[in-house]
Amino acid sequence: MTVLAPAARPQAAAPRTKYVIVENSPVHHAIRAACIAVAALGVLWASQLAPFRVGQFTTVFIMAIAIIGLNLVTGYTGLLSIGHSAFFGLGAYTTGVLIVKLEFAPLATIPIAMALTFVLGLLVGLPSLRIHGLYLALVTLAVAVAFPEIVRKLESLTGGAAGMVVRSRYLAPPEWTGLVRAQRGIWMFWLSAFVLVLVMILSRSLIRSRFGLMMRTVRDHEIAAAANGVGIARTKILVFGISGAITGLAGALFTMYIGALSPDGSFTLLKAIELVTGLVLGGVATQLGPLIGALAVVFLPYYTASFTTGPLSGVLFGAVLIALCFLMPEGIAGRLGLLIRRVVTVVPKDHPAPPR
Amino acid sequence: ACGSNSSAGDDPADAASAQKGSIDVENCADPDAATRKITGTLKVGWSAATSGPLADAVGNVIEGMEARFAVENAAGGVGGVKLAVVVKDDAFNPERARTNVGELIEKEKVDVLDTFGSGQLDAMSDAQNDACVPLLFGQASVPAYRDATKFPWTTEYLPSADVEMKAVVEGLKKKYPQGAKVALAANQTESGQGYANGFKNAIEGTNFTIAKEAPLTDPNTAASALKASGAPILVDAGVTTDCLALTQAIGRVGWKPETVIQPSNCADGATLYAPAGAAADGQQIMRWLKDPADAAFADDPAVKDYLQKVAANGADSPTNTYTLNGWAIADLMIDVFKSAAKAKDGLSRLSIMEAARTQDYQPPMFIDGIKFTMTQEKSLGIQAFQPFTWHADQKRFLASGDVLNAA
Amino acid sequence: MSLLEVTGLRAGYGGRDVLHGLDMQVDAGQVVVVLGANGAGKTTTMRALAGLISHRGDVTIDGAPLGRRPDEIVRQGVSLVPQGRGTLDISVLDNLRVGAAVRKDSVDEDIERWITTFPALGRRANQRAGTLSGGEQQMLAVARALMSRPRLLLCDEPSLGLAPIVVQELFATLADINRTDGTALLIVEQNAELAMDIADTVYLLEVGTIAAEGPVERFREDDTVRGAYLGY
Amino acid sequence: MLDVTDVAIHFGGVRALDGVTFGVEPGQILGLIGPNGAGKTTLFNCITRIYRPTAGTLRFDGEDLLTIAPHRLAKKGITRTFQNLALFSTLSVFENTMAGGVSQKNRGLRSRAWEILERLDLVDVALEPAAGLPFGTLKRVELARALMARPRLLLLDEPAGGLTHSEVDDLGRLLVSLRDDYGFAALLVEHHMGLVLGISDHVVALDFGQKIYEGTPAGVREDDAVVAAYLGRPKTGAREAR
Amino acid sequence: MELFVERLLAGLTNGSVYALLALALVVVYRATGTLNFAQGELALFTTFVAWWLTTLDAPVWVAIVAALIVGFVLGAAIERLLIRPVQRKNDMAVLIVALGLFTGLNSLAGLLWGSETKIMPSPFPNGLDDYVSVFGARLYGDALGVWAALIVLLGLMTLLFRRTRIGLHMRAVAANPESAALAGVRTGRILMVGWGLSGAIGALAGVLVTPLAPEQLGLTTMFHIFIAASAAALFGGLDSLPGAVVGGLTIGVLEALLSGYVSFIGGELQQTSALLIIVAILFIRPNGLFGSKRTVRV
Ligand SMILES: Nc1ncnc2c1ncn2[C@@H]1O[C@H](COP(=O)(O)OP(=O)(O)OP(=O)(O)O)[C@@H](O)[C@H]1O
Ligand SMILES: Nc1ncnc2c1ncn2[C@@H]1O[C@H](COP(=O)(O)OP(=O)(O)OP(=O)(O)O)[C@@H](O)[C@H]1O
Ligand SMILES: [Mg+2]
Ligand SMILES: [Mg+2]
Repeated sequence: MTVLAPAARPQAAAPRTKYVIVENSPVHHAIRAACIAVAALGVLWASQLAPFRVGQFTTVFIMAIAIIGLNLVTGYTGLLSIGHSAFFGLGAYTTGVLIVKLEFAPLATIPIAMALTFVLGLLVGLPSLRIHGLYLALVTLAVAVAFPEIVRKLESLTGGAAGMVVRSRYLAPPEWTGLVRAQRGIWMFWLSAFVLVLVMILSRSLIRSRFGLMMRTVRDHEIAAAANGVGIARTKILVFGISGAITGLAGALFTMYIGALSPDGSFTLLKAIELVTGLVLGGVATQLGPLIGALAVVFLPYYTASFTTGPLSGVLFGAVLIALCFLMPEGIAGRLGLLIRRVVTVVPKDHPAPPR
Repeated sequence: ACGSNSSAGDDPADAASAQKGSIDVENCADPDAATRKITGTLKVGWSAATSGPLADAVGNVIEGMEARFAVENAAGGVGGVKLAVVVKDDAFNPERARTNVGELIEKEKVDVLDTFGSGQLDAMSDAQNDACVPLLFGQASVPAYRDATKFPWTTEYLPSADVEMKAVVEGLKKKYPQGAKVALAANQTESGQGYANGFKNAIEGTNFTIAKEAPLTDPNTAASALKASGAPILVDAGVTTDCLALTQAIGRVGWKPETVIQPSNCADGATLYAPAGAAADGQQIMRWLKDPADAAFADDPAVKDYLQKVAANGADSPTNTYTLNGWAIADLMIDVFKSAAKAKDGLSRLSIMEAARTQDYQPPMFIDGIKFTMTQEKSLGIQAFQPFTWHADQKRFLASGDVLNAA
Repeated sequence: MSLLEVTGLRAGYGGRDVLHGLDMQVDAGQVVVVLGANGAGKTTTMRALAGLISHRGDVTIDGAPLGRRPDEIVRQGVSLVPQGRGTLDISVLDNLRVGAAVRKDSVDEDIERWITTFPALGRRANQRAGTLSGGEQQMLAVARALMSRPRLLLCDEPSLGLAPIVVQELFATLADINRTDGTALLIVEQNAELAMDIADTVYLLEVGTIAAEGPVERFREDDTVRGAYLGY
Repeated sequence: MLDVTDVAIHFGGVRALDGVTFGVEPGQILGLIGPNGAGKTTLFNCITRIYRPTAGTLRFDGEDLLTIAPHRLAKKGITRTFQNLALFSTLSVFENTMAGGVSQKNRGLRSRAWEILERLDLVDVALEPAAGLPFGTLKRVELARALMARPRLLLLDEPAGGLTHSEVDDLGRLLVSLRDDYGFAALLVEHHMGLVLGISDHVVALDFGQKIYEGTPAGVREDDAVVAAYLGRPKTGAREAR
Repeated sequence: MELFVERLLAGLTNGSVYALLALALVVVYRATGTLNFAQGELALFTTFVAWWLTTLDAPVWVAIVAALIVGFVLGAAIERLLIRPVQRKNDMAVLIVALGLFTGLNSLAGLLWGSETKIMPSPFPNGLDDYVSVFGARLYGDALGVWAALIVLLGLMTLLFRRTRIGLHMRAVAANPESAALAGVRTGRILMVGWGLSGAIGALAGVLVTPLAPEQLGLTTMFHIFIAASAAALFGGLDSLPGAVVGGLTIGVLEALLSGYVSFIGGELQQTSALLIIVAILFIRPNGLFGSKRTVRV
């Protein structure tokens, strides 16, 4: 018989992708710069729209920040949370109460709102030491259910069930901006956009840091993560804290934007579900997913409602959600990522032998 | 709605502007627009939940309003200006209401706004006051908006819970001159708490005491607890869905309080009382609207007129309370528009708001002797009620006293 | 006509083919061994034949086209012992009962048979399979596949993780069912020596194609095969 | 370096380990063999604190392992591979390897990861997600990950599973040279006798949770207990290789 | 005493309501390994169907049987058409499909039958006089009926999973659909039957529950019940049938007693406190009271 070819390991199969880009090479930088430019143009364009559209985009940015917070816990660490409405609400109410009761300048409330939501995050993360999976989701659900009830109970502080109105004069742009009170809309737009960019950068560097790697190992395999030196408990608790603080930050901005808080309006379980919906539609564990998801949860119901009236809009909305999951089960950004990765590979600079 | 401690007001600038007695347009985003004469069509923009659990209620209110506007338009409109309604769904979500108010003002260029629910009103009020677009007869009863100095461009339709409860206590005083113990069932939402607090305020200084207060989260538990208090009076500080549930719950624990007071938003006898059978017998309620379904009003000319016209103009449940409310609100609006049209500069947002601030009018569908009253400083709205009692055997309400004025 | 006829089999993952057109045959009662290096596509072949991934090309069982879903294929008499842990996290006995899902007759006798063959399973009869040791799970996977009394048994590295004594036992058992029940075997096995002992034919798979095929004896004599797979 | 003393653990009625005692010297490769279900993996799990033994002590450099939090073991120098793969399936091979180094100082970690990947011939697949790679490759990824923490004691649970004969031989040579270069001790669980007996310095055999043999590799085949419980009697001489 | 018994009975009745729906959740979970977030709205929809039939003068029992059938068919169809194609690709997306169903079914009910509250007649005697006295507290026929239905259902489901072939196959599919298919289990059919069964149980829960529910039959009726039922299912241990029942009853009784006796909690923190107690218990038993521990072996 013929002599067989040496049965060594197969050669690395034909080049997997069409293009290979070396990380931080000029090409890579150029592509990145182009993307940033397009995004910046998009924001500029949005800022020129009618004020209510500007307001809508402000909501999108705020929701995107909230979803980025959720993404850290649910997307990158694999802990399903249906309690992020509570972080959003605590951030919002902290800002509201500080402005109304203690006459804080709105921006000055942000650190306090973040600190409180960070602590709440640590507390919610605590059970994750022992409780896993859907059982942990139940814990977060408890927090979501508890939040409006507690707000109602603390009537003297929060205004109880009647809610709390922060009049617009408290929310005027700070003087240094040179904007006047009537320009509150555009101020909140730029403020939210700015914070969103900051948070996106922050989340990106977090994910790429050693801690981010730990988060992802915890998600993929807890036992193996521990065996490699990842403190599971510490990681989960800290992630919940950071995530809570980011979603709380979104809540603080929300108060500044909307000026009216009510426990049954924006901070119920339904808000938590909205955040999860945004995350999954946008793309779990992706950098752009939260923004895309926020666009979806703000604009989809808006357009389904303007398309038809009454209950039919709800039917339509449900149908669109399902259709999106059919078309893109990985979420929009997830699907985009897959497509891009099929064409392009980004190779780290220190790769000894870059695949062609 | 008491206990709302919104920061509304305490702004010297706002207070000063209202002192002149008329409304100031200098702070408006676009003062010219506020005084520009309205011609052609006057648009009333709604942000309300046309989807979700409240869809039917909201839909009926709007149908009632549209029917009334259609009648007016057929008669030539308000001084030639036709009335139209624009609706945006907010799914009972304040953020959506916030967007809607902007879109209605900027894109739809509405002249007047309206909404359903206090959370949405809260989310809209600042924007709408800044833009100087009147929000008239909002379907809410948040005390903050009663103060014209703080929210000059906002008025509410629903009677304040304080006022209603005052009327309730007036009635109770007649029945129990010595005072009595009261069992209070309170819903945990904004309107439930409003009633509960309103009742507590109203019995201050009287001999009525609250023997037990129980939350309506679970009506059965509430019924057991309240029954144990042994109070002869049960006050339901609830929302529409609580009325029947509480009635059935007390029936099932075998409790028959001497007096049961239901809130005025439980006005629909057929759906909220009749199904409970004997358990609902003798329950009391405060009303301000004539009941088009009831034989007692069969000969009332206003009711006849209403029944004849409302269905003819597209509202498919004429006897529904929400339809009726929508019609009555439209009546009130038309009255406002008519007086505004008589103003020096004619029909404008400003003249509408000024007219609304001095309104004193009884829509035909209000029970005789009950008016909608406004003053420059205070939105009083509905201040009087007539007590009615449910008769289970006849399946209808019968008046059980004269109109009580709580002013 | 062969029991299993494979012509031009292509299959892969996410739009990328791993198998580039395989031709294979297994006759009734025959034992066929597939050899191949790490990553050659052996598991992919088995998964395609068991219906776990979709394939292109013609595959027939007794002349009838191969079913599309795994359970259809089991009904056609083809069972797979998957690579790695293929057990269900229910009790050991329940695993065996589920293995007989396509059968209508009594199964107690078979359960008895495999528990005696693999005493370790008997000792753990009511334990959840998820807590078994790796080797115990592997035995269970083999036993479960046999519970359906297949005409063709596909084994993807059945000896993985088994102690030498059990491996000998296993191959003796496989030879036995082949002999007494006439079950045809298609075995992917790194433990080539033992597998070739009971095999009639060998296929050598390389990067998704058949590099060589022939009777066992020819392969035993090939130096490359000996170096790579037999170790002498 | 590692002292296992009278370690016992049971799950319900199952005595998975029943008073096992032995030690590992620095730089030694100790082969741990035994029939399926003998308790080998369970012993690994006790050492890495996935299970807590019901009795007995485990000491590493004299320090009681049971007082150390499981995730500190990597920093102490104990890492392992898993019998049935416990990789981070959505991460790339490179990231999986990097994850092995989270207990280490950041400096030079990336270049170390590349070095190990080169050494294990994994550079070609470094950017591929772990899910979807062939079984044998993944076994090497586990090894790469375990090496990142500069282990002093490496626990290898059936590293040769799924490899062809020549690949097993390569692996054996690789392990020995890695041990020589990095200077770790290894506890090797493997059913591939050629590998175990070929590279171990010392062998321990377990059966039903008890030690039935401890001694030289050469002695294993002569030991009746081990042969009866584990090796069996090959029918033909040709199978001697296994 | 009377007050205590009244509260206890009220709690038990609410609890059996939660338990019924929790059983439906457990059945889906045991048969398919997923948590059905649309379970509540599915039950709502079928209850609307039953109600609608009663308005067409169908006898209550006929309406209920029809609702069960619709529930089964709907559940099975949803699995086949909406869940399965997505589940194969992404588990997380299933959650969103369920949420889409949640909104869609709710709105569809609103579209077909309006958002006004309906009154669903009870199949059991529930007149004001249809009670027996227990230590002075009244125990009504419809409450007894729900209890009985719960016990019967628990028995039937336990038999199904323990004794029948289809039950065995359901457990196999839930444990690992791929391996089950390799063993020859018709996984597709099992998944459909599992979802269908839970749809039918949900429908039963709906028609029995709504006559007792404070809000009767409205678009929001099932939401709170669903939340409580999922808490109950988890508390009992997601894969345990008796667990779901014990969980449901515990939550019902806790809610009733806490809000009745602990004045600080009052009614305002009723749900919160019940859930917090459950979370505290999960700390001690992280897989629920009766849930089986899933050991991941490495
Ligand atoms: N789920 C998957 N997704 C993507 N690619 C895959 C997947 N499974 C296998 N592959 C690819 O298919 C090729 C063949 O893999 P396969 O598992 O069939 O090899 P094998 O011959 O069984 O190897 P081993 O001896 O390691 O088990 C490999 O290149 C592998 O990367
Ligand atoms: N968590 C557990 N629950 C119940 N039994 C267990 C558990 N872990 C291990 N066992 C039992 O302990 C025994 C030893 O298992 P272990 O995995 O250590 O065996 P092993 O020696 O590694 O075998 P193999 O060579 O097959 O991998 C087995 O019989 C197994 O069933
Ligand atoms: Mg393979
Ligand atoms: Mg093992």
